[in-house]
Amino acid sequence: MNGAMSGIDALYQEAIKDYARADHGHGRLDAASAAVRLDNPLCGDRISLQVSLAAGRIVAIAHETKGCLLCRAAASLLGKRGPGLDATGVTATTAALEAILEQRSPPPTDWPELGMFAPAGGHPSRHKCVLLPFRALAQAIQQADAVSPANQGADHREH
Amino acid sequence: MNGAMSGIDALYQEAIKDYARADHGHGRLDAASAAVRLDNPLCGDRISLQVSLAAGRIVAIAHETKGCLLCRAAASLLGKRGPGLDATGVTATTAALEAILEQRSPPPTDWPELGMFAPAGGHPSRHKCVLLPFRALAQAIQQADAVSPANQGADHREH
Amino acid sequence: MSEASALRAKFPLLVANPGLHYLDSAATAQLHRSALDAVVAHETGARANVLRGSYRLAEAADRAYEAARQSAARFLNAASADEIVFTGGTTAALNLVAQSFGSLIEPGDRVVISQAEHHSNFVPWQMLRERCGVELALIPVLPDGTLDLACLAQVIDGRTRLVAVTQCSNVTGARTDVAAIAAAARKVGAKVLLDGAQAVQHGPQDVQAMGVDFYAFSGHKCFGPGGIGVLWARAELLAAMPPFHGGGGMIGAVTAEGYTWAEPPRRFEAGTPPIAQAVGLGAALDWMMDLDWVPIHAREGAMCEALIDGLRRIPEVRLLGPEPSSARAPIVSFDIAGLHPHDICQVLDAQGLALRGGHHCAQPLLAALGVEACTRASLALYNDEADVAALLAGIVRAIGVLR
Amino acid sequence: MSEASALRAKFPLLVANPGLHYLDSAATAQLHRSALDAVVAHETGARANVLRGSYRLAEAADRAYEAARQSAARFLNAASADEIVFTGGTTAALNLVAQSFGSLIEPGDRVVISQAEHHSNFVPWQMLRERCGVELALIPVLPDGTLDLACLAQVIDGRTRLVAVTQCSNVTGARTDVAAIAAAARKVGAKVLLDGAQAVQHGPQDVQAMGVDFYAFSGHKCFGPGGIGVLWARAELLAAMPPFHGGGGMIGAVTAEGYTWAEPPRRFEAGTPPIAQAVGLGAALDWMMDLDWVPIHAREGAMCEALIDGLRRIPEVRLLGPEPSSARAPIVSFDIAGLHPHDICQVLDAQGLALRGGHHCAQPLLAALGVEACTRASLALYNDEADVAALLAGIVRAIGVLR
Ligand SMILES: Cc1ncc(COP(=O)(O)O)c(C=O)c1O
Ligand SMILES: Cc1ncc(COP(=O)(O)O)c(C=O)c1O
Repeated sequence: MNGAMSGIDALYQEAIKDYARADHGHGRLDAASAAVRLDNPLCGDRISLQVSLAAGRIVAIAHETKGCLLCRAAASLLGKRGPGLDATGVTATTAALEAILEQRSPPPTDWPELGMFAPAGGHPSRHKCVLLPFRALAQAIQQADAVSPANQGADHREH
Repeated sequence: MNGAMSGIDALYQEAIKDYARADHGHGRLDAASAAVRLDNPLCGDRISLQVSLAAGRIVAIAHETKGCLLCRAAASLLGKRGPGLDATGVTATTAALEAILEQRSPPPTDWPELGMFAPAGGHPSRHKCVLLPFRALAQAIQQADAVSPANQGADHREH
Repeated sequence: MSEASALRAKFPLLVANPGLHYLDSAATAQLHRSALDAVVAHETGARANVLRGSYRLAEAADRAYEAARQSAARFLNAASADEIVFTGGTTAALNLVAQSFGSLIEPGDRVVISQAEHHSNFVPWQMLRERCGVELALIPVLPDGTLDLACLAQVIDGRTRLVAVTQCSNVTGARTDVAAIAAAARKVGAKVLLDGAQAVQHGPQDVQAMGVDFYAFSGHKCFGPGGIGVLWARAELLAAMPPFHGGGGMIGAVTAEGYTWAEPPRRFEAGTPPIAQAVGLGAALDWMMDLDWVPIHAREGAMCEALIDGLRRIPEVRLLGPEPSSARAPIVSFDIAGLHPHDICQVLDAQGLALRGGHHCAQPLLAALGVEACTRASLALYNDEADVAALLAGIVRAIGVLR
Repeated sequence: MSEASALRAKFPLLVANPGLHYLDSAATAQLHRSALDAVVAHETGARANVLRGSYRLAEAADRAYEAARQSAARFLNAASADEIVFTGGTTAALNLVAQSFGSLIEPGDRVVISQAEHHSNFVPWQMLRERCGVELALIPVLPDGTLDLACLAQVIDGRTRLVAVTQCSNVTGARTDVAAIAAAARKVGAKVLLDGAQAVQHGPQDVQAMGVDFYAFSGHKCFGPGGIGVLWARAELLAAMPPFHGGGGMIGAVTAEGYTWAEPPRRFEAGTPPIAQAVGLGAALDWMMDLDWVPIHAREGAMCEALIDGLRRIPEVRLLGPEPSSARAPIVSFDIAGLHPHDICQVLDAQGLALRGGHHCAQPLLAALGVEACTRASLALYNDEADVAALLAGIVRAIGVLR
């Protein structure tokens, strides 16, 4: 079990916990260009995320995230580094994160912080946790871009 | 396979085939005290049976039977030997037949013909075939006895 | 070793019963060793519930279950594994469609089935008719049991929402002209459901090439475990369909007031699914996808033809179903006047021949063919000429015993 | 060898994983060797379809399937094996009742469930409410997760037709006071359904003594295969209920015009059932019926108490569920403020502890308990004190890693 426990220490390295604790970007925006609520129905992670855009570029980001450390760390990282990104940047960063989780490549030089999620690669059931805030952000930007911001692409319908 | 084939010859002994061919009691009654239609939904054997009773005793019996040799032989045996029986006699004969099929006892001395069904004892899926005419007769007598002959105890309802 | 005996060697039950002529694969095909091994390996190495567990055992179970979904998607050439819903079997899959997709059909609109359907593709639609006034129309069969395609344009009318037919009859083996059905349905905007229960044991399928919208099959009919089946449907159909059963795993969230739906395929998989069975099915499908089906089909066809030829030489036998033998999957049913199929099967059994007699859950078809019951021989890849020869000799002997 | 290790020796997965502390039996209990052996023996020795075959293999399959029904009847002390319907699992059994018995309930009449139900005994009734306007009422829970029995007379009113409650909560382990429920239901002429999913792994049940009318459970929760479950219902109820799914085996006869119903239990078993799984379940139940449950219950209770005691000594832990430990099946859920159950389970997993964290398909109950998710340890007869000790140490360590 020792190998497993050192793997765990890597999975829950200080960087992850620091980001989760810091909860960068926590809160709500007064004037958002788009708002998205997403959850992982299978595990209960949930994020409400708002962005405000100018000329297609994120100028402010805020979120309220309930979930595991990995999900919260990912949301916090976006809260810190999200401003300044445009749609292309979000897509590229998400792709880079997916590549890291699938153990296909190291983090890009401009986003070294993504490397803290590399140990989650060995735990497929946790990939969704890490990716949830990124998926929410991608949806929010898409929504802000869309002519009609009505459809939030919610995961399921009320009944 | 030789043992199995000699078992088969016993199962389909001449007595069975003779009774099935003879089809004693085939037909319908002009004035029946009761009529029952029964089938084995799982195998498709089917019997329409009528009895006419006097003082609780069968005076005439008629049936139309579709099914395997065992079922038809059993119906034919009842067509021949049924008249004269009362409710108690039918119950006793059916019980004797069940005992033979379950290989618990030899045929009663007053119904030696039941012995021809003994080889079916080793084939549980065929017991229902042999018993169907007996079950139909039992229901018919019950029906004739009942004050209201409406409920035929049919196996299923139309839809 | 012949190809057939090499194949037989992979089926534990056939190995354990060398004298057995198993000719009832249309009812249940025997279990391939890889499927059995996969079930045992899963139960002894990765057994856990697949819903929401994050420990390693649960992750392994989840992975195995989803890999089986991938296998099923490849077996059917589905566009995505998300189009694969695991069910308890073909019957459950057909009931799912009748209930869920059926609830989207307006009273007075039409569902078309054929007279050749198995009860499992008959009764669910009769139940739908009772429930909500959908009209049920039948494509009639010709005297040889094939669908009367001349009627298609008339039966599949403008109000038709779904045409649900079998790919092969389980009684006559008759193959459905799927292209003709799909074209007639497309013309009026109706969807097509194919009951693949009798097709899957004869190789992988291509639902996209066939141009159908729903496809159902059972694991036990294609060398996999029982208690597992597959419903495939186009993603946009599944997305629009309401849940079938309620329970764990198919919801987004539940409160006292109501519940939300999970995305397909999970929306349709309420409760703990048959996990080990799905894994076993995946192994059976993987094995099938690795086979070269050209020689197998040739052999199946040759056996079927030899059987039909031999039966034709027995004067008492009346053959059911289409000619030539290439018009059918290797299933041959017949009637012998005056003899009941159960008696015939009993005498055949005593000679080591496992066949089924009766109405084969297709009473409307048998009524059209003018019989109440019949005896059926169905051939699979592990059968050989010796099985056919034994059957022909056995039938002659059965006539002798029973007459 | 301790009793627990003697028992563990009968579970292949546990034997293969000696370092594993399996504490997720409430999700899926491990498979007993006798059940696995029975599945393998059936698939390799008696595999055939059970519907209508008369050859020896088919008779053997039929016999094995019906023997499993007898085992289930004895396990539940049912009046007759004809009261046993095989289903795909608890969820399928509950949907069967909600749909079939539910169709006999008039709009405006009431079905009562509790706030402690698993989604599988929640959503089917919400679906029934949507379908036909049945009123759905909830027995609330007290802060410890037990049912608020003081409300019974009010909630179970004169229009109540069915009270459907769990026998033990899958989150808190809280045992339902079945006698109180049955008495309240009897007073107004309502039927009682018991969801036994969490009870059956703790020994045979007596449905007649409990005075209930329906009982549902899953094979995979009581050391049997997945993909199989049981619905028991009183014969007169089954006799009055319409079919659930349509298909082969559940009919009397089918014509183009309509169909007739087979007698129970077959009326409710459309299609080829999960035969080998039923046989495996029968073997598991036979094994359970041979055990002496008095010492097992004592051991399960002692472990549960030790676990609760240990958890109470960890200041960060908030325990959910009733006290004393005898008020619950050996299931213990807890919350650690600021830590997410998935992270906790991940760290526990690294220490060989298999636990599940989340909402456990019981969101309404968790809402009542004031948590969104929790971590659950569930104990079965193969667990021992070492599992409890490892868990307590593991939790302390998890807090260290995650804080
Ligand atoms: C109390 C309760 N009811 C119902 C179920 C559903 O059982 P299954 O998933 O086997 O259908 C479960 C299992 O998770 C349960 O714990
Ligand atoms: C054509 C056809 N459809 C449906 C079924 C039903 O399959 P299952 O009994 O596996 O649900 C069968 C099998 O008997 C079949 O042959």
